[in-house]
Amino acid sequence: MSEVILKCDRLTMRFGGLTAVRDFSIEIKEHMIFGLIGPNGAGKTTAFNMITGNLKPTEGRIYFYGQDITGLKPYKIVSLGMARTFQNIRLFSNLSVLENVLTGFHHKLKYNLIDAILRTPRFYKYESQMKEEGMALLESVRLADKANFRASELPYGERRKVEIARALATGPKLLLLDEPAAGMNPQETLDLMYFIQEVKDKFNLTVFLIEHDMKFVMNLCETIAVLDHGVKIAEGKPEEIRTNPEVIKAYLGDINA
Amino acid sequence: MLEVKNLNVFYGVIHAVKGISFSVPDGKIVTLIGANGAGKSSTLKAIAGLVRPKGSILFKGKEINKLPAHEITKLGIALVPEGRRVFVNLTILENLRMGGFNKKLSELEPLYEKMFELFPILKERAYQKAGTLSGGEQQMLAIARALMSEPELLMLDEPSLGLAPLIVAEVFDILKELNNQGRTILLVEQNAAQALKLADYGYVLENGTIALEGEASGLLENDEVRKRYLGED
Amino acid sequence: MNLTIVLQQLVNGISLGSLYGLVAIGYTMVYGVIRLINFAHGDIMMVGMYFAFTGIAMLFLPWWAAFLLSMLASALVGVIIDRVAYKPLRNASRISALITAIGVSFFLENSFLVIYGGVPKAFPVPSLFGGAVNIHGVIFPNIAIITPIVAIIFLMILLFILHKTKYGMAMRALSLDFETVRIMGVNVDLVISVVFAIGSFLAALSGIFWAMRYPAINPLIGIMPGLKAFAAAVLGGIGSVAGAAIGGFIIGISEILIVALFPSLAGYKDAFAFLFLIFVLLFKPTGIMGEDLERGRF
Amino acid sequence: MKIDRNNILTALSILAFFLFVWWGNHHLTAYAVRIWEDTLIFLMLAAGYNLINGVAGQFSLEPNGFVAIGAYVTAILILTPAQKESMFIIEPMVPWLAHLHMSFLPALIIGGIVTAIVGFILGFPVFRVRGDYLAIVTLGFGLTIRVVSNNTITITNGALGLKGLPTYTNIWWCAVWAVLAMIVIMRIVDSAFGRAMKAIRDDEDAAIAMGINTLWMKQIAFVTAAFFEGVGGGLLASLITIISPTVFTFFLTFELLIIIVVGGLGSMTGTVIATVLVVWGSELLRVVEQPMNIFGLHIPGIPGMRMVVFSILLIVVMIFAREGIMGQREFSWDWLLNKIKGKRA
Repeated sequence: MSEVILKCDRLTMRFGGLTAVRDFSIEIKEHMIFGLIGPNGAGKTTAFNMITGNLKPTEGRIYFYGQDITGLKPYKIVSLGMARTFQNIRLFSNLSVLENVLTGFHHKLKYNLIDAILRTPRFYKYESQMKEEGMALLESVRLADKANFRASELPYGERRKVEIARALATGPKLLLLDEPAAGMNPQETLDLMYFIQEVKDKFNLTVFLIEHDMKFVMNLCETIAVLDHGVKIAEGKPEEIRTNPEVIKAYLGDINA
Repeated sequence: MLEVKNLNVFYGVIHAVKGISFSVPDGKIVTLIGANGAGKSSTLKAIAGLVRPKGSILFKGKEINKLPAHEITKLGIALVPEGRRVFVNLTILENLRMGGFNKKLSELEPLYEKMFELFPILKERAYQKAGTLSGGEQQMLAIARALMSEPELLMLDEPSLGLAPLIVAEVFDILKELNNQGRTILLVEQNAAQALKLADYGYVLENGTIALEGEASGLLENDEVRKRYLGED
Repeated sequence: MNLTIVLQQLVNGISLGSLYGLVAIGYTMVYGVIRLINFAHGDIMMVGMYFAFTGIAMLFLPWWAAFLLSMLASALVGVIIDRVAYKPLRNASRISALITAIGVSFFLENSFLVIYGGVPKAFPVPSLFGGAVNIHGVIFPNIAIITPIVAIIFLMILLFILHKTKYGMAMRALSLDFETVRIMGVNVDLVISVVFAIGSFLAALSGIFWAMRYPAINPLIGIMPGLKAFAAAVLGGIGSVAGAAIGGFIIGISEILIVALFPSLAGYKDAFAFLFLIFVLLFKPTGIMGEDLERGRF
Repeated sequence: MKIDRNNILTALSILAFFLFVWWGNHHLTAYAVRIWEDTLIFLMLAAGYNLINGVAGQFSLEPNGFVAIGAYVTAILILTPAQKESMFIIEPMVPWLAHLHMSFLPALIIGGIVTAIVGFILGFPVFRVRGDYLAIVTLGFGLTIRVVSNNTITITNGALGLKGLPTYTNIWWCAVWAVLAMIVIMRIVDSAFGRAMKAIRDDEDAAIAMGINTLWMKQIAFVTAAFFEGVGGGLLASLITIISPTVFTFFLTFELLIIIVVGGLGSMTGTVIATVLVVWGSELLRVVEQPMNIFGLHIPGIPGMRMVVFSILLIVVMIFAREGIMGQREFSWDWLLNKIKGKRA
């Protein structure tokens, strides 16, 4: 029996009069790939933002490995072992690929400002150690040859991979991916699917993703939850979701016909 | 109706569209498909006058390449932009009013009626802010807004983007219906399967050039297309 | 302090507040459409003062003609500034536009310094605005009564334009989505010019009334009221015209009352608006009427 | 190996620079030395300003306020009790300050530290908001400093200001502090802290998602800038010997802004080049404000013209050459050596 890594307990988010997410509860177990689907504006990204600390839920609690993390600052949550990517890839466009990855190490920086200013041995030691680790990480996701490219110079598909690599640099146990396949063609999407699977195994991760591409979600995820108008209407294995009448009515339509 | 010849679009040093030529005949649905970054959106933006291209764009025999965007709209071309881009802080009625910006007041009333007939959901919520609509409803509004200028050519940029499969089917049904009413449509899509099922003629864009073109039904059968754009093995 | 003085101070505060409010509207509208804090906006106040001064004292025009021409000319200056300095930067980063706006502000201040010299000029106050009325033993300067009335009239006209005309609607739609407004068949550059014209017109109006209130003008006179008006715009929630007007009243009234209640703090009155601003930003970063800084609305 | 070589080259060029200072101090005219002093102080101010503005991307307009604080603190500390007693004629100075007196170096450092503390406190409210608001609040802060220095008569002597400051500042003080500031700031930029600052500049939300404490990084940049601006204020105070609430106006901030924009926001190399260009250019421009006789034609000087030219310069740079001289690039020894090798090959 594997441990529950993330538990959302009746999360609710209201913006003014609008309820974006209502009573959202899920449990994600270690080492699984969990998918969240639903129409645009159903509150998927809002749910993500609450979990990562970018939004403070109006009601409800979030537990990470049993620890209540509701309302913690995003950088605290990152250091606990949770990392995310964004819907529209958000790299640091003027930094190199390697530097992008290095920012992920920042929260566990082992030297302080004085070390940096005085250039102490500690600075050199950890700076080169970070660079080695960063290269090793890029190596393992097969991006090492792009290390010195500026992030903005890479093609779309690779930028997504760099964004995932950057998230991996924070040393996450749980990786949240917000529509990773958005804007990709079938070939790139397939590629990304293998990439995520590979990364998950290599880094021993749990993955929680939002996606629209049904093929992608159905093939990759072990459990899928469906959100509609801020409310979870279904949760289950891909085949259960595919045949769930309520999901078909609200979301899928008659795609199997 | 639309004749594009040797179109080039540059963003600084990036050459996004490299000398493509295609045409959209009266009353037909033509689709441009291709991967992200293939130059599909840039082509639409160039036609709409949002980016300054090199080459020639003839609309009903008139060169529109050098015209500002708002003049092009007045000539009868409307664009439903990628990501819908409805005016979230305006009501639905005001959004429609924006679409018919250059219409006389007397012309507006019947047009509203027409839109509400086509999209009943909009009527129910005419005085609500567009920001309160769901993604699918916003897409409907974006199409209705474009139709308010009574365009002869309707251009749509990735109308299926980010929508539930259910809604995508609905949107494509509406496009079919509009076409049946005689509207000429230029459709840009990544969802190649559905776009080709709908369209009469298709062009496949790759890295800013046209890699393939032909009758949509023929493209659907094409092995290359099936493999690369329909995700079939 | 007795009731008469309180009343007098209140009228005084409302009058000052409406001047801030008129300037704040320009900040808020320009920010609403092009997401730019137009640093030069306060200087347009000064431009309006000098134009009116030139009209009356140098061209010997009747005051109403001088005032009207000054406001129109200032509106034109606003439009030219946008066309020359800001329009080329529409697609640039916001920081570039902001730096340019600072450049424009500096340019206006110093070119007026070059043209008119640094010595303060006495602003000729028409007799209509110069006197005072006695209501039940309380003396109110005419200017203090006329100012808010004029301000409210113009505010009403503006709100009508924004909510009842199609160009007003286009202004509300513009908030950073130029492209979509453009493909609706709207001449966006024209709409932006109108926004600058309205904002500058109102700033000049405010400047003229300011000059009649404190009738010595110099090329740097717009900086302080401009900044306070900006504080008012933020206080009211930037992007909201009604909010800007309310913010103006709040800043104006509290400034007057604080000086009246704590005369020992009078020297600090110019710093007050910023403490207020910092305070607002600390506790309600989006201002009173504002909900979301990234979403403009009027 | 490579790092050692670069360090040696850097050390050698700093040595060369100090040799130039030593030579200049003996051979240049007093006027030229004075402008070099200005240049070096401005270099320090601009480098700090570029850290917060260019590297961390936080558009702040704080310099004139911070420079004023540093100048006042230093001035109060280096004036003798006797001087203070004779100068404070409206109201006497508060006793605990009136008897305080120390030498230049501790006075400068305290000036820097006080400014840094003010910056640290100011940082909390202003960094709660992003972007444009920072600009306006910091601008307002500069004006507030002026209002405060005008009114706290028992500390600053109000509008009368402080006069007859001892002239400690010379080219050596300026050179040592400028080099120190450059080293400290460039080392911050070239470390994990600088990377985090640049990350914030490029995409703040993504930086937050990387686990970067963005407020803290902004504060490091802001407080570092404040410290050097405070010290720069102290150096300026002792250089011009008279300070009053109207000395450090927004024009100072404006000049620094031009420097970092012309040099290229975020590039320290650009800052060095642009400081020299702008400070010396500004001196040359004084010509337009002086009366001239050209072919017997008398052209009167036009006060304020220099600033008009400056503002047009800034606008033109923003419109036509937004990247400035260096963009975000930096000079590096590797680049130079490759260049030289390339030419030989």
